[in-house]
Amino acid sequence: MAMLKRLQANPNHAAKLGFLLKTGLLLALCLVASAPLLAQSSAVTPERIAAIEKATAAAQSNADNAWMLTSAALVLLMSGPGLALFYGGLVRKKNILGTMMQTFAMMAVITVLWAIVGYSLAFGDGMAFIGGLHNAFLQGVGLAPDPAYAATIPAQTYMVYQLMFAIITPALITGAFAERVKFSALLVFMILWALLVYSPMAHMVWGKGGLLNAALGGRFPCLDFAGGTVVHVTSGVSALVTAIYLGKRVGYPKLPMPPHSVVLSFIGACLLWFGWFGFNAGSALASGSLATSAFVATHFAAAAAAIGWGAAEWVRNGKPSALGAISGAVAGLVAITPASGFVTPINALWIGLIAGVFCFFMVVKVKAIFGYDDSLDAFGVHGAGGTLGAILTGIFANSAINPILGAGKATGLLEGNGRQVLNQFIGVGIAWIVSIVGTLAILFIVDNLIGLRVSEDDEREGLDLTQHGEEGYDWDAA
Amino acid sequence: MAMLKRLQANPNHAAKLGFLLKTGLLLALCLVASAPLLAQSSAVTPERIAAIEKATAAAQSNADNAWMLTSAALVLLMSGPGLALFYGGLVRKKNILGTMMQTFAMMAVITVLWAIVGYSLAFGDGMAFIGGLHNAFLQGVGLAPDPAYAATIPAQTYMVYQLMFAIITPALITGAFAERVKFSALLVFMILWALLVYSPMAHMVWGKGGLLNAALGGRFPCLDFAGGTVVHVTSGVSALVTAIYLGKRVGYPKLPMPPHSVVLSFIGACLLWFGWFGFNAGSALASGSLATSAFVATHFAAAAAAIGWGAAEWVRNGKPSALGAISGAVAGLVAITPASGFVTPINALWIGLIAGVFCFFMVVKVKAIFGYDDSLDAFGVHGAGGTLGAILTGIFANSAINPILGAGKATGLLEGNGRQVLNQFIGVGIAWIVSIVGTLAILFIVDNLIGLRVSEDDEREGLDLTQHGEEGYDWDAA
Amino acid sequence: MAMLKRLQANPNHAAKLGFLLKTGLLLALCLVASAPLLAQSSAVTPERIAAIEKATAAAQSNADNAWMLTSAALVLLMSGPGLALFYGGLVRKKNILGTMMQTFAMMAVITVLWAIVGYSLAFGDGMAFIGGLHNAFLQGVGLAPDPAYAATIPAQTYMVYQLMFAIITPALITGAFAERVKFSALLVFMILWALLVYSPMAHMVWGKGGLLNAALGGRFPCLDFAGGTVVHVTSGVSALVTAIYLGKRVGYPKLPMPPHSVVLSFIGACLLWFGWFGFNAGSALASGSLATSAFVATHFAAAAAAIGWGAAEWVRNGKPSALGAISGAVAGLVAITPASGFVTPINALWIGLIAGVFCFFMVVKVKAIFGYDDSLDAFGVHGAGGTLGAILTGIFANSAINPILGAGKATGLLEGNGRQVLNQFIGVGIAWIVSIVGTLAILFIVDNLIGLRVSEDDEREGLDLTQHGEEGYDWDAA
Amino acid sequence: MQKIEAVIQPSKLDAVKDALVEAGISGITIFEARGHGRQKGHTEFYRGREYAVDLLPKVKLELVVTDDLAEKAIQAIITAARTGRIGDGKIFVSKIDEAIRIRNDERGEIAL
Amino acid sequence: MQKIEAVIQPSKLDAVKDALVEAGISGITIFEARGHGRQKGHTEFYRGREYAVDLLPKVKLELVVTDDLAEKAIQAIITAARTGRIGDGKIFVSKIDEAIRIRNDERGEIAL
Amino acid sequence: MQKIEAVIQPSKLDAVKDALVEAGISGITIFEARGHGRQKGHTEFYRGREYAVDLLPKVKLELVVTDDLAEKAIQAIITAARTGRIGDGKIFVSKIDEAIRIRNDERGEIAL
Ligand SMILES: Nc1ncnc2c1ncn2[C@@H]1O[C@H](COP(=O)(O)OP(=O)(O)O)[C@@H](O)[C@H]1O
Ligand SMILES: Nc1ncnc2c1ncn2[C@@H]1O[C@H](COP(=O)(O)OP(=O)(O)O)[C@@H](O)[C@H]1O
Ligand SMILES: Nc1ncnc2c1ncn2[C@@H]1O[C@H](COP(=O)(O)OP(=O)(O)O)[C@@H](O)[C@H]1O
Repeated sequence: MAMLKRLQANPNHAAKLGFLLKTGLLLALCLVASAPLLAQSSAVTPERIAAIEKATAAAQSNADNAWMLTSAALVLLMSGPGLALFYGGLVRKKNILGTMMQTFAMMAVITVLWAIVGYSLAFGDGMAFIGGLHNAFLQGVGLAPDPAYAATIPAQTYMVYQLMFAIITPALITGAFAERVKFSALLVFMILWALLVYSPMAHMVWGKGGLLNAALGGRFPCLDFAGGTVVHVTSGVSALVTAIYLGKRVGYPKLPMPPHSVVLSFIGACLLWFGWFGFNAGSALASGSLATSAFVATHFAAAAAAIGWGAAEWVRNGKPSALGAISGAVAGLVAITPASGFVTPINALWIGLIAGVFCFFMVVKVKAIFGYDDSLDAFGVHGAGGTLGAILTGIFANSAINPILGAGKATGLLEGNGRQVLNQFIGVGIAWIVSIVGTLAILFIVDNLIGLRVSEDDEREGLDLTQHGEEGYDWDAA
Repeated sequence: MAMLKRLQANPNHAAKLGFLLKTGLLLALCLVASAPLLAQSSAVTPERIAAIEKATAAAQSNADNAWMLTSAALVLLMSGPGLALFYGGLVRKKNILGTMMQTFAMMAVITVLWAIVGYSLAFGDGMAFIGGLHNAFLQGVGLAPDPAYAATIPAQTYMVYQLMFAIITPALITGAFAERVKFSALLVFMILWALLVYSPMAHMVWGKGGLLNAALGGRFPCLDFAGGTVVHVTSGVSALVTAIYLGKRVGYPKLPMPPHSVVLSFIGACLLWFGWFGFNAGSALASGSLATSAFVATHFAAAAAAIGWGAAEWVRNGKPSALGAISGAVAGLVAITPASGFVTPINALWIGLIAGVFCFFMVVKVKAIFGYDDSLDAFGVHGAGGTLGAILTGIFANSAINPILGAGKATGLLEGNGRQVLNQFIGVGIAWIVSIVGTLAILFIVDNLIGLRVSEDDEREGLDLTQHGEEGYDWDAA
Repeated sequence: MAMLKRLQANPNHAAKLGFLLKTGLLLALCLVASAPLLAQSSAVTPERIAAIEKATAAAQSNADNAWMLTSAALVLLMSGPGLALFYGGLVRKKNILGTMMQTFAMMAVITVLWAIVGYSLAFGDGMAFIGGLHNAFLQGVGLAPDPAYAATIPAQTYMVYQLMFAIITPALITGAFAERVKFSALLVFMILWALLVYSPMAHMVWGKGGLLNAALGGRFPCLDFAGGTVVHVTSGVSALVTAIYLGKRVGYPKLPMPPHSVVLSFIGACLLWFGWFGFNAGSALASGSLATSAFVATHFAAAAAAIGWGAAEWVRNGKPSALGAISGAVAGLVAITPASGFVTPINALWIGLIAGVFCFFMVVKVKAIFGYDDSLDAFGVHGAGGTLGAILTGIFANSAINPILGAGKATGLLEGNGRQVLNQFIGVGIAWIVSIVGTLAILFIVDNLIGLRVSEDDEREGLDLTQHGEEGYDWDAA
Repeated sequence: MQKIEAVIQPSKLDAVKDALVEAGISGITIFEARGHGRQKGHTEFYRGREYAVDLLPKVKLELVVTDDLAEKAIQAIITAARTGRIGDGKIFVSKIDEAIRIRNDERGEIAL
Repeated sequence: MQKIEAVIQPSKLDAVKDALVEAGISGITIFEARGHGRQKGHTEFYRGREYAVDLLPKVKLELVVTDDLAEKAIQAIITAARTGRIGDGKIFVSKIDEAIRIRNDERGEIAL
Repeated sequence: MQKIEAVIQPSKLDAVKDALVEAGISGITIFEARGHGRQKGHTEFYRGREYAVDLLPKVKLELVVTDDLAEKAIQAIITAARTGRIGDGKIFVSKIDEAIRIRNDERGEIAL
């Protein structure tokens, strides 16, 4: 740590020096003549200007990279400990470690998978539906920017930032697996899911030539700023399919299964909110004003949604709960995800408010009606909230915030572009279909290969002991 | 996420391209003549220079914005989960969620209020005492910088950063409400307080034309870098008034009411320390050397104050406690808040040390003497520490760190500017008066409108069950 | 907070304005003549170019500083609450606060020590083995950069960033002290250790003229990007010495001493992972592509090591544990610390995988064989992992990532530079020797001066009550 | 009056409670407990250290009933708590000499 | 020797303990418990799921006293624990045959 | 059948359990408890407020044994739990009228 790094970090400095030295004499001769008033050391030469341009580009790059590295770290924080705690608090004490491990395993396993083939399938050149294998083992993913994705930051920054999304998405599904799945089966399921559902969806929406890519010439340009369809619809819908396929937990719904620690969930939710700034504002891929816009929208939607859910509870139960408020905030964050970077602050408030009430309704009413055991409401919050958010994006998207379809061109329905809502429906529809089909196939395979559920005895004893041989808490040791 | 955003984020790139294209031919003709040695593509033209200047400004802006978005997120983290945990750990188990909800509600409610009218009242054009309504619903608060406040970052970054301060300030007061206030009453109280106490104080100290604004020509220039008076004095003094008005908790002080989890408080305190870097160093509104100076002062004061409080305990009780050490650190962070950005690292150590011992004395001795039940010591730490810090700022402020009163002009008492101490007293005095009068009035209104305290039975049962219908922990579910 | 800060933060703006004003007329005259096509306001003058160069440097500095302040905060977060929770969860309930206090005390005490003399001894001018006293009380450590260390950020940023390393290093040792050391003895031990072991090692590896400094002309250039030897080998080896010197905890190993909360350890480990991005990527001292490279390597190694440890457990115990997975991740983070910034992403995976399996083996097998009570495995993870990582750095270091030994020159063994492995052994060997000798001497002194261990009765009652007069949890208060 | 102490599996608590209420017995006090018996425990691993855990989570119910209700209570518990596997638990019966309702100082069977 | 078991409201623990100490009884063992009885519980909501909680937090005291101190102890408990509302709790009295002090093997009343 | 209730120091639980198992007694139920007695407590400080804690952590064992095993059990407990210091705890013995194994309705000594 020291000068060595400095030199590496700023090759431009060296370059600048080089230019100046190499051309010093020449410049002296050439410029003194044309500008006799200027001292030699401050002569204006094309080389000097080129050096400045390089330095400016370096400064811009470092500025954006500072934010993107921070954002990547924040998105990882959303998984662990954020989501792990949010989910972990909601299960019974005997499953706390098993639940947190399901998320933590994604941090480990998806990372390696991403390096081997995941990134390449999602973001490598390929077809409209999926990328290719050119970037397998991260070949060709270096430190120079990939201008197709982000012109001012190293390609590896983009790669690792996207990796954090690929981690949290399957982790979200575990909410439906909770308290009853074999750890080994979960790992196999998730690896297949990452390859068969996530990578294709990510490619379609964000990859070069992707079917739904609004920026890189997709056939059905679908607006998804930070992953409404790619992250939340896919994970939420897959969670629903999984919950139905797996069946209910032993004893559900007769046996009371209250959260063992709303306190942990509270911490988790706050960390999710905090990390979501990296998720959404980081999706600007630079630290300019678009990042600010997404940041503000994110925060506003979370706040309004917490109020929406809380108010709905207040009306229905006579009191608002802490769990309700944090669930609402998460629902708002989900719904604003595709819209952040496209909407005004005030419209972000509306999106949040609607999402808070809507997800409350989905979790409290709809789940009860259909009776599936989506244990931690991965579908009710992420599937429902993500779908709603994607549609609302088509309504509220505003060209003044982001002229994505061309400067001055109407973007969302409120601006008069009704077609966009249709495109949003197409995007969401494809996400639903890919998720349902892919998840069903994978569940079927894994169930027949390994078996998805633990035995009833093991379920009663808890995942911590049976899957991991440990317990979350020991209050009694002397 | 992709090229679309890149283009939006860097309109300058597009602009630069535009310039070069439009003027390409002209330049070729004009410059080839005057600089035959240079290749056409590297000609030095005013347009090229202007483009560079724009690019440089963009880089500067993105650099500062990267830090300010990070800082805004950090300040939110201070509220939730930071403060929520710090306070939540200190109450009895039955009130943990109620306590955390009091902070979380601020994250939601104050945000919406800020969008509607709060920001406008605090930072909009207005009088010496309060802003106006021109920026209601954030009209006119766009993505271009507002040079009066921060020339290099989008106005919305400034707005959302300030919002995080507006959230944590009322949340701090809840320490005095703890374990006995109705949730509905709290909400109404806080909304009124934000409008009648916070917005005016923020305007006076930081707003354009504010009475105490040292940078924008206030009548009594009062130094408050990051909110010693605006945040800590107002919240702390209001907490004192509230604690006295509400009266003691049932059983206090006979009934033992030890913290139910110093562990949670410890986590909270560490997150406060961490987030405070955004609070203080972020108050430089840029990531330059002033931010560094504030960062260092912040860290040093926290460390010294932890030692101060811990040593005081060691002398008095025979042992230093973890709760004491973290309380001390928070006291130091409070006291350095107005001073960070004005003082040297070594003087920051002194400020911290003094604050640690002083707040220990306030919390342990003074509270016992007067007998009010400031449950979580919001006054003893924030009120007392904030007042102390504001005065010490007047003593230690150094023009070498920040020539706020003009380059080379003496700033603090130690430099010979005794007047500044007087100004600090004026600032603090006004904050005390506004807080006392405003809080009393609001308490009176809300108490008569809704009633502030829960029933004695509800207080015994705890806020979690009675106000929110849930419990913080369930260790027993099968 | 407002214009005042803006002006301070960007003196360059003012300067730029100044230049333009002062030279306005002159330029008008001079340039209009030579470029009649250009408007006066956009004339290209050397002054304007110089102003741009200044502005560009300022932007670069603010960009890097944004990242470095973020990184410094992240490294502090690693200590508190990160490490405090990681360790705190592993001890029995009765020692939770005592354990967390041991880390928190470092945050306070080492900070003050650093300001007084620590920084100067580590990074001040001096000999090959230790710095001098020129920078005592931070004299001469201002806001201008110190180009020897980091040319684009304020020297105080570098100072405070390094401080965070000086805090966590002794805190790591406390893992071997756990559950049995007097708090007063710990403080004295750590102060001496910081002076006699940490500062010399930091100076040798990173200080100007340090014996092992690869960037600033050390005699045995040893590669240590972010502190493999300086942080992990010293703390880990000192922990081993301490554990052996102190002897076993009462009842060890017969009495079961399971972690009282793997949940807390899980949170801690995730925060360590998160903060480690600041630790390693921050060690680039700028936010350029080297930071990205270190960031990616860090993340990849953590993931692979979690898999390595987990797989080893799966094979040996029949199931992977959450504690194993997080321990593995930490082991990977330790091992990649010296190597990050030198290796490719794929090689980072290998380093992580090897480290995960190796540290598992050290903690599970080797500790059992030798029978010392390294309570929280500070040696098994940090000592062993750090040593391994330092050697692997010599093997995998790649000049394409970081031409530290000169552009195009082979760096690691795989590139053909076998000598580097030797140098790594020398570096590690010196770290072992300094740690063993220094720690033994200090233990001896403190033991005779104050006594290191608490009484057997106190050990049974727990550190929380006996050392700090408080308890971590109170579930029973009415 | 008889005191019935039943050590049962935690997962059966709700069923047992409901069965007792159905049997007309509503006064119950419940304790978390750990039990050692024939049921074998499990092994936990923490960084390679192996812990044989032979104390298993149990719940104990205490109910004081009039003599005539005792057998009914016992039957209710047995039926609801039985899974047929080792570890289902035990019921112990003993005599209680006096019962007092704190609220109003009622004594004897009326206080139950 | 008599064994007095008192189930009381958690908030009354301190008062009861003090009253007993004042009555000359210092040997007490205390347990956290949950109680079911006439006192009605409350409802909790978690994401719309409604939980009727009919097990309420209670504290149980156990004290073994000499026969002559029994009534005094009972009175102390009743007085200190009573709020007059449903849920105040119960006291049960039974016989103890032997008491032993582990420290020195003292047996009988002297061991209390 | 006898019911043996032993209040001991938490740190002695493992030793006592092992001693009982060695003595041939494997059915034990264990409770976390807090105890008040001669052993003096300690003082805790929270932000200057002083709390005199006079309820100390204890563990209570309950075991029902046949009459002939009772003394053996008592001896095992005493030996394993004794440190010789105040606070070692107490053993109380009382009669149990019936024991039932929930699993198979076995009653009496065979159910232990
Ligand atoms: N003699 C006893 N005294 C007290 N508690 C007992 C006794 N025997 C068993 N128990 C309790 O009953 C539980 C179940 O006993 P166990 O022998 O495991 O199975 P089962 O009841 O099916 O024979 C034990 O865990 C313990 O808590
Ligand atoms: N028959 C009983 N056996 C054991 N515990 C009882 C019995 N009746 C009541 N309790 C305990 O006493 C508590 C208070 O009883 P409850 O009927 O609610 O009010 P009250 O004592 O005022 O009549 C219950 O929660 C329960 O713990
Ligand atoms: N009379 C009693 N009834 C119930 N529990 C008792 C009685 N006396 C003591 N205990 C329990 O035994 C524990 C130890 O008693 P104590 O008087 O402190 O020491 P010792 O047993 O050495 O005399 C107490 O903390 C309490 O839990």
